[in-house]
Amino acid sequence: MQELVTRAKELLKDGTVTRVLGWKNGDLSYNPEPAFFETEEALSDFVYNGFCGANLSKYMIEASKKEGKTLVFLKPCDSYSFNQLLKEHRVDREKAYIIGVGCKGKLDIEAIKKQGIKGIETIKGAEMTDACDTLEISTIYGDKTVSYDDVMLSRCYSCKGKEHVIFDEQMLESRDTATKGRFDEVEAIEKMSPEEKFEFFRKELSKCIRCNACRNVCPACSCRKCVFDSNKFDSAQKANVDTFQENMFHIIRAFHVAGRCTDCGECSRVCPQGIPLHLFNRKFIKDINEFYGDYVAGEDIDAEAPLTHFEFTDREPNEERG
Amino acid sequence: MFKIAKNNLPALFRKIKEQRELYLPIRAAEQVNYGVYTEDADVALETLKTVKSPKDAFFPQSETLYTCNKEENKWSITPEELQSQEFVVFGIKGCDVKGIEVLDRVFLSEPVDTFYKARRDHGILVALACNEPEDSCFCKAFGIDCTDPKADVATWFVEDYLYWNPLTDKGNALTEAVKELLEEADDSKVKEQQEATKKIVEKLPYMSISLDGWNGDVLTEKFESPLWEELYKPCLACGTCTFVCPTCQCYDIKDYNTGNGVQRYRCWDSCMYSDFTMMAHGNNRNSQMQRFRQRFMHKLVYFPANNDGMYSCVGCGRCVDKCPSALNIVKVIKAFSKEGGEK
Amino acid sequence: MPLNENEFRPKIVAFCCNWCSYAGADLAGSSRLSYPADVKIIKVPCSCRVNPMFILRAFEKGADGVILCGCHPGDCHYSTGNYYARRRMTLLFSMLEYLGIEKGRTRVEWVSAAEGVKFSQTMNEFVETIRSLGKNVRLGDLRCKN
Amino acid sequence: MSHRNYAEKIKEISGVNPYKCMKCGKCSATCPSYSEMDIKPHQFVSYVQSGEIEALAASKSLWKCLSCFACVERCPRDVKPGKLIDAARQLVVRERGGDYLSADEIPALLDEELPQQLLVSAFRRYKR
Amino acid sequence: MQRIGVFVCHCGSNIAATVDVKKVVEMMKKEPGVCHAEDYPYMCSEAGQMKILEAVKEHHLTGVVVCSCSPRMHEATFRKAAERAGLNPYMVEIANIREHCSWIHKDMEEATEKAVILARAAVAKVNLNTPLQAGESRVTKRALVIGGGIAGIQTAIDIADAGYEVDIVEKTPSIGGRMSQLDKTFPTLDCSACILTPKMVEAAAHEKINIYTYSEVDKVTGFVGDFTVDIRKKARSVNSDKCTGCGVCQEKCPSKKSLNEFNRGLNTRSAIYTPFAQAIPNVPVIDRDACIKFKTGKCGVCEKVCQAGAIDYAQQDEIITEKYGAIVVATGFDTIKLDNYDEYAYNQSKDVITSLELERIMNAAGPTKGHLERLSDGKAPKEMVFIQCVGSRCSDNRGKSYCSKICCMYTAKHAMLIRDKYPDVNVTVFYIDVRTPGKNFDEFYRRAVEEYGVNYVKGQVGKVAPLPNGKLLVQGSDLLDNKQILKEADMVVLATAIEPEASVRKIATMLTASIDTNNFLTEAHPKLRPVESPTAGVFLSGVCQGPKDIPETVAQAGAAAVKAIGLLAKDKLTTNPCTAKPDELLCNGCSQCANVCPYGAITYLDKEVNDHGIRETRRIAQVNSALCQGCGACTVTCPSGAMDLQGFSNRQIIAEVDAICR
Repeated sequence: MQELVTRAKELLKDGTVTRVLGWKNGDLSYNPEPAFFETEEALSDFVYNGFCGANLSKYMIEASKKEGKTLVFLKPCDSYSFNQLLKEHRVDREKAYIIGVGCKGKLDIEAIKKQGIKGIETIKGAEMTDACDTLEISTIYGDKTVSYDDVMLSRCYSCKGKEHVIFDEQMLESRDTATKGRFDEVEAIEKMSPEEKFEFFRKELSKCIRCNACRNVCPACSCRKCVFDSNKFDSAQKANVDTFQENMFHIIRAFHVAGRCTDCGECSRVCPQGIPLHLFNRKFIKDINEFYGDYVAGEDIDAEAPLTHFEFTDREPNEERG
Repeated sequence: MFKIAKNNLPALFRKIKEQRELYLPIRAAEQVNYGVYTEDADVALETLKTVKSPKDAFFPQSETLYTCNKEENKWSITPEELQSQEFVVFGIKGCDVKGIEVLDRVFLSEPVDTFYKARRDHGILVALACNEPEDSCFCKAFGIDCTDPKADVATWFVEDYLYWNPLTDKGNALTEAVKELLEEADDSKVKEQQEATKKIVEKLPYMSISLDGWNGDVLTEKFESPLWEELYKPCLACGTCTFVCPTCQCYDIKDYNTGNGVQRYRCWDSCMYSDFTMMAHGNNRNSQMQRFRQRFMHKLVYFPANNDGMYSCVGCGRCVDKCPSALNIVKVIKAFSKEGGEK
Repeated sequence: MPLNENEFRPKIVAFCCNWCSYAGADLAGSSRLSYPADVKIIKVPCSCRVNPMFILRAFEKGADGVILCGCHPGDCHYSTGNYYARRRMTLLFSMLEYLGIEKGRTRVEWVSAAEGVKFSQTMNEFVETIRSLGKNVRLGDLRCKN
Repeated sequence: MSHRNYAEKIKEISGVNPYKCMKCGKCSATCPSYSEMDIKPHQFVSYVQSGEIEALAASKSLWKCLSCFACVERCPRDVKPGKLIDAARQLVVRERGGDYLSADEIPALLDEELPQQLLVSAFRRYKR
Repeated sequence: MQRIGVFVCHCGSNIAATVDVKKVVEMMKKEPGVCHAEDYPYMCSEAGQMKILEAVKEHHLTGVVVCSCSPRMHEATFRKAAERAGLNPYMVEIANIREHCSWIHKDMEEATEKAVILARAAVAKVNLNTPLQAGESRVTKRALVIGGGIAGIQTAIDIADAGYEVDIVEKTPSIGGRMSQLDKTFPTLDCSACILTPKMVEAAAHEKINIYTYSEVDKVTGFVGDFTVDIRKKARSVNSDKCTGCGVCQEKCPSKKSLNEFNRGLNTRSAIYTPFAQAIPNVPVIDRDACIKFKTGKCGVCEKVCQAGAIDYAQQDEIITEKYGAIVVATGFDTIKLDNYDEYAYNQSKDVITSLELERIMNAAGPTKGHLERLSDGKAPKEMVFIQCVGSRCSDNRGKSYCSKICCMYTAKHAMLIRDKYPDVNVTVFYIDVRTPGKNFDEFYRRAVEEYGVNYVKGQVGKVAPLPNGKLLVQGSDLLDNKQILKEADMVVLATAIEPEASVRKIATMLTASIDTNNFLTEAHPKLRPVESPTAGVFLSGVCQGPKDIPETVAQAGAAAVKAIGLLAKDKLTTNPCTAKPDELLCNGCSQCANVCPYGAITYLDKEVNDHGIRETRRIAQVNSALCQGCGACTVTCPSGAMDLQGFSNRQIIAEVDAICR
């Protein structure tokens, strides 16, 4: 991690960048927050470890409006989001200096707590320099250990890969973390009967409190004003007063990001109710791949996006899958 | 004081349910929230923090106020009925009990919110003391003793028993109704447990949090602090903190077109939202910094100023756990005390 | 045919593009090719004008089935509109199916201005499907049901 | 059953809409049993149209049709008189009750010289 | 809030017989925004329109809903009426309670209920209507005619005579089309070439007409008044400017085995060829698939014998881009393939021919020099059978469901000509019906029977079987005598169904003109606008719209020309005001809308905005309303709802949905 700080300081010093966008130490051992650093001194708070799951690319929309370049640290999956934003003219490439940082899989504190671990004081083993096999956790209820691979964010188990699709330079090594097929969960649902599917999503979505965390964290949901906040469309919705609105919000949100969602998994990470929101986006990704050929949003800035493109021979909407 | 064996709790729940609707922590799709007790519900009383606070029971996320219907050219208005049946909220923690006190300040002071009042009048709070507080807890900073919650009934889990102590008339009435399942007990075991828990509380990472510097005439000083400009930056402007908070009480009133009429309802709103208190001329606060500042100024300065020094934060730590950007009120408090210390 | 009171009378919204399907519906009318009155047509300039939000909106407000009719692929008045509509609806319908919403409640059919017969047949079939599926309970707002 | 109902029944069994007929006569043109028939294939259609089923049922044609289906193949209007004849035949057979031929009887009837087609045709005609 | 007037039309009894119009009026009075409702027997009549005018004045209406026939019928009428009353024409909406309601429902209660709902939806929409202003666009004063048959030639001459430039694009090497293949024409029996050739010459010589033969339309963009068309001039391999049309190259060409398309493949032609003697232009083309020079690189005979030095093997396809205000489609027809009709033995016997083949055989320039003879053995036939309705009027997927319209007459013509020239030949015509609606048509057919002794048999032929003796066994039925007919014939002529030229599909797609299931181009209205395509600026001439004989084709060609002239005569067109419009404060500048716009109407601009006090420069979508055709593809692509469509706004459509689902 220190090399990141050193490099950031160099770039600040030589005037390449005016500010640094990274992560800052939290007040607990597991809650670093996204932060802008404008001075070399401020960088003493800089951190990059297993808990730095937040995707910083969306912050680059605001950073692009500022004077001077911003040094941004992007993990491999974050770089897709940045590229997609670039494709949609939401970020300015000229205003960004991108260091593609390696990633060894990001940790999910909820998953750690689910293991019955509480009263956490310190966590060792989450640093990028560590082997990333075991986390040693000391708590007020005694010391615990947990395997790194058991407590990652669910997205890391179906990681898209270690490559950065856009960067100015790369630092730190990445690690393979994928153990599951990306569409395993989607396929499992597809196999259910309509009743089971309905039941499954009803159960998950009835937890939704419409806090909008999924939307606001999503790099694809970068509208200046969301249709669900806008009275212009007659579609404003502030709460899930009815089960319909729970469905509506998530269907339309997924539809609006279909073909643009890079599957960064932030929606599922931030949901306070643990709703596997990525299941919506992945369903669309899977359908798009199946129906219109493989497409990875954010991979190629010049590729034709599936929903703003077509083929004469596309399948019919009523057609049976097969 | 009474007690009941843990394994007999289902009988207790069933007994309560005979006469009163029962709300308690229920696990559904891997998350624990307050919900209505049914025979097949997965009760999770041992959960320290439900995702949402129990404020829903008195101040639901959305509720209909009245319905207008159009028949021919005539409109009819049907007000929503007020709560008229007693109900029990079981397992509520000390911090959340305090949270309801905060809501009382808002909704029971003039003009009284009749919907809220009806629910408060008919709701019986059965509190449950904490045994194993967690790293994000900081209720002590607000003078809350999580081992001794004050509600209609206070309860404790000690070994294989739930200890039961009615504290109010409503609590006594509920105790009467379930008396056949309870047995008399002394409070020695409870006292032991309380002492043990208090020791744990002392070890929690947020124990040192102090609200010094927030009381008194600090409004202008805090409001104008340059710290806000830094603190708000990672904020995504979502409503997670507000919606999991046991004391956030802002709501919006909206109309829903049902086709043949209009249903007027209110729903939680969040001061973090860009359209919060949007008016014809625009917004009061049009930057996220202002909105961010508003939330914490309200909790720590404005509310106490109007409510005899009572903060509208109870240290439950839900925002600490749930903020997508790892922001929270503790970080705010700490940032200011650091600044104060450096002065 | 007058239906008796207890019979389920579905609410069906048909979005028809102005150039082909709306004209096809007109032709069905002028050819006196009947289909159930449950179908109500909304004219849109092109099938690509139909936002998934409109379809969900219809269900929200109590529709039991929604059908989108446009020009045949290749015949779009705007050259390409129905191709976009086809992709959008393919994905939307797939998502609704994924959520456990009955498959027959949504449909896309290409009906040309000359296909009055097809229009009427399609509507008859669609109404039949919706009748057999019964009331839409999975995707509606309860507040609109009374 | 009234005449109307018989006609409906025939339409149901055959799945044919006789009103599609444009009276071109192509069915009769190549019918191999034409000369044997009292009611010609194209007339069959109008009999069904007008509901004169009794006359049909009593006709020789019913039993002269070879079920070669040339008319079914060639009918330009999808009216397929052969299917109508077949349906009428079924109706009559059903009225009589009982089958003339059951599958088990066939092996005994088999004759080396017998064309397979005849057997199939007979079976199609008598076993319903 | 709008002040809406609702006008319910009885349409005589068309609506009123099934819809309780009084009830609709009463129900509409209760709708929000409605302050006046009335019914009237014929809203479209002058008196009906006056009702609107009066009500607008009396009730100070701001919006109008007319419950009547389809908006495709009278929307324009009522918009004009509203305009006369001082309203913006776009404040009018039509509830289609005739085609979509009264005409398809029988039960009065049900139909009335539906009419109320449709009216309600229209009221809900008008409540959100805003006045719209039509813009203007330029008209390019030049027409394109696709197809150089008699239809295309006539249209081109008529347009050119009115003083406008016309280009004809013909895919074969010469103009002339099907008519040039015919021998004689009914009902006057005059020689086809004699009446067509002067027309061809006239077109070629006309100073306003420019002919592109051996050329195809490659690409069409733009819209009414302003089409841009790419024309591919296929490489002819002969320089048209140098060629004198002497014909020596064709004589000397050693490759003579290509099927002669002009003679329907009944004989062969050279690799370098003009399709027929009167071809215009009289410039040959080299069929590169057959030419030895192109296949092997050796030969070059034509180049050597051409004294004008016109042969140019290196010639390439050339793309010519031209702008047009109007486009006329005159792509014509072909006969259907008979592969599905084994029973007529067309593929088995050379002596079973189509009528169009008979035309070539009868023609002096044809494969038999005009002698009637069997193609199998060259013998003169004694017994001839004509079969009508081959592939026409078939609903069994093998043929066409429609009547090809021309066959009855040309069959009578053929029968008559044969009996006239070869009195010893017996002619039998099998028919289902003889259809002769036309001036002097039935008389013509009767003459064939009465004066020329043609044997007409009512009944279809079921099978034609080649016999070992070289004859053809025709099995038919005689429905009138109720007997089967077995006839040994020497030749059988099939009146084969016609279908639109195969290339029309591609052309229709390029023009975005709609096409029916049989590939005939759809007219804007079957009765009132028969020569216009629903696509503005595209007109239909000849058989591409439906089966026609020559006089009808010529008449339609003239009508199409008049429509095109009417368009070209205008200096400016008013454009559809229902165009897309972005809300600048909601626009993300993401470019998705521009990606789906088929007209390139969306561009982006860096623009300073004031978003509730926040001033910043943003990338914002701009719509060129002259280019936007109002399809709405952009509106759905836009996630924030910034892009909306005027006249079909999100809120308007949602209001209609709500009103219907209520």
